[in-house]
Amino acid sequence: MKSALTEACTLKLEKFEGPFDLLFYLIEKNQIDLYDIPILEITDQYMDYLNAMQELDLEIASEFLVMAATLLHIKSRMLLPSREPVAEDEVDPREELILKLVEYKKYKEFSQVLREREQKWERVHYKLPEPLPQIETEYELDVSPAILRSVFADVMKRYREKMNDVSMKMKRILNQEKVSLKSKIREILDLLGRGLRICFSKIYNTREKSRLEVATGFLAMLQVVKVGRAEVEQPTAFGEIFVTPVASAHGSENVRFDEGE
Amino acid sequence: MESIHDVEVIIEAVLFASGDPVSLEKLAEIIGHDKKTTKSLMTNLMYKYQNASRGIMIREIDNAYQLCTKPELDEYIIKLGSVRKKQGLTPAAYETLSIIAYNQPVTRAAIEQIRGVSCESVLMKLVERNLVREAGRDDSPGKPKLYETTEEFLRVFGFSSIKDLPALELNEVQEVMENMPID
Amino acid sequence: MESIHDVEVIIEAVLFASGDPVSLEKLAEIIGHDKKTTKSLMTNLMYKYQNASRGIMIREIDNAYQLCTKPELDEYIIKLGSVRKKQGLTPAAYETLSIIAYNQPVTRAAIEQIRGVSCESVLMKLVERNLVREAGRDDSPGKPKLYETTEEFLRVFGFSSIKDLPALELNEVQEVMENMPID
Repeated sequence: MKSALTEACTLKLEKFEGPFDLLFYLIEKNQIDLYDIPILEITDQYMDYLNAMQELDLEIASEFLVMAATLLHIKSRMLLPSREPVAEDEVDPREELILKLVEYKKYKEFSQVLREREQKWERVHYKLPEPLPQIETEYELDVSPAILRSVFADVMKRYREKMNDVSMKMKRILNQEKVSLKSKIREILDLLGRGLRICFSKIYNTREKSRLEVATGFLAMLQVVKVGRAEVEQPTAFGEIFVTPVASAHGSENVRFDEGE
Repeated sequence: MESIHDVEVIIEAVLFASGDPVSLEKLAEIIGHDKKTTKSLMTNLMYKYQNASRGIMIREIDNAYQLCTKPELDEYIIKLGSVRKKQGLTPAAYETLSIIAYNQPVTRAAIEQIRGVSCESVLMKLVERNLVREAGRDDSPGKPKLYETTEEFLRVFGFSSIKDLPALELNEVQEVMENMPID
Repeated sequence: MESIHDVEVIIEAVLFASGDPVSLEKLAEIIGHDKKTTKSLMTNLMYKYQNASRGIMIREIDNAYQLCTKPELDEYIIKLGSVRKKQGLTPAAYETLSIIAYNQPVTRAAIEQIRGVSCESVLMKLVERNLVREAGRDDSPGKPKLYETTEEFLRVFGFSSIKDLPALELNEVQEVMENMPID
């Protein structure tokens, strides 16, 4: 069976986007009120289309078949003679379908809006960007008063601790570094024992040694000269002091010195 | 500080030189005003261009501004001889795009539910054309991908932002319920 | 045929869309006038752009016309290509700045005594960035330079005056007083 409608629309068949699209087409074609679909007619017409598609050997997407089943189901429910008066809360079997169709209709209509807008806006033209100078980076200071404050508090705390530390150290040095005269005499004797001539400023100078150490070294030297283990020579006033060993029968280790404090 | 007049001159020059859209932030920074002032200044300026005897106008796209020619002058610009690429979308693509536009971010399953057909390949084409992009994943089981429209979508269809979409009658469903015939 | 008005609108759109110079011949063809009429029309239009509050102007190059931005707006256009980045201070700079802020005016020696390290280069950078400046010389031997914070320092940190500096806790203040180096 082939209706005129079917034939007229055969060409359009493959263009339907889906079962809703086809249903919509039928609804509009028949000028049907969406909210009161004559389900019998629509179902028949829908089936006609599917038949036509089959005749044309078009592959019918499963979605179309699902819709066909739905339509047939609704149709059968509506054909059932109702024995009792319609209950208030009885749901129209078409309701779910109608809700879906209404939802679909919104987007279908908006599709048309999109198409029109696209047509308008594809007629505007843009301009290529001008060649801009190389990207420059501007730096903006990101600072916080709170950090400034806490950094200052920290640095002062550290400073205080350091100062305490330094004064402690100073005390320790002053108390502990009792440069012993004995150790200095031993140092000088060791050097002299190797038969070396000593430049005083080479071993005790204020750049490398503390003043205390240099002074003690000087005393030690005098002591060594005093006991006759060395001779001192200073060619020029304020000039270099040379200390030369004096050969002795005594072993250096046995020599006793007065240890001045 | 410049007068309003001068600021409009600066904006024209900057938008012209850019060619591409310039963000509201950047414009505000350049003219030395806050974003709110700049925004109202731009709205005013857009109106002025639209209504003046001008061949160009300002478009707002996603909080950025761009100069373009007025659509009605297209016929003259075509005569310049630049080639136009135009590949229309399929009806399925428009439908899918409509659904995404109003429901973004949305899963493919949700789109298919509304359209009643599969739309995997349509979706892929829309992504390819940069009208739609992936937007993370849904929390539902299987963590399906979500889709949303892009800036290119706004540009192609002349919307300044997604908020600009014409309102669909939300009451329609309710209306349907009320209009349901009682047989 | 369009009114002169419309022709000017068309020309603006065409020159804008082209970007490149458009020859007199092409323009004449597009607006449907002869070359002579078009030429005088263009001369008139160039004058109008030059004198109107416009950011762009028309330039004639070898019997062709091109839109471009007015040269005096260059400074704004350059900003298009600039990126603004937030940059913090180094810990050394913060320390030095904080010492100066809370003790100004102060000598470099005093800062170095507190920080325990040399801070010549840090100090130079702070002066360069206009956060700190020289403030005369101290009376102590050698007449060392004194340093203080600048108005830029106030602006950047959001203080209205130096009195605005966040107060230290009382015990901290005491510590500071006790530990200030005496030069």
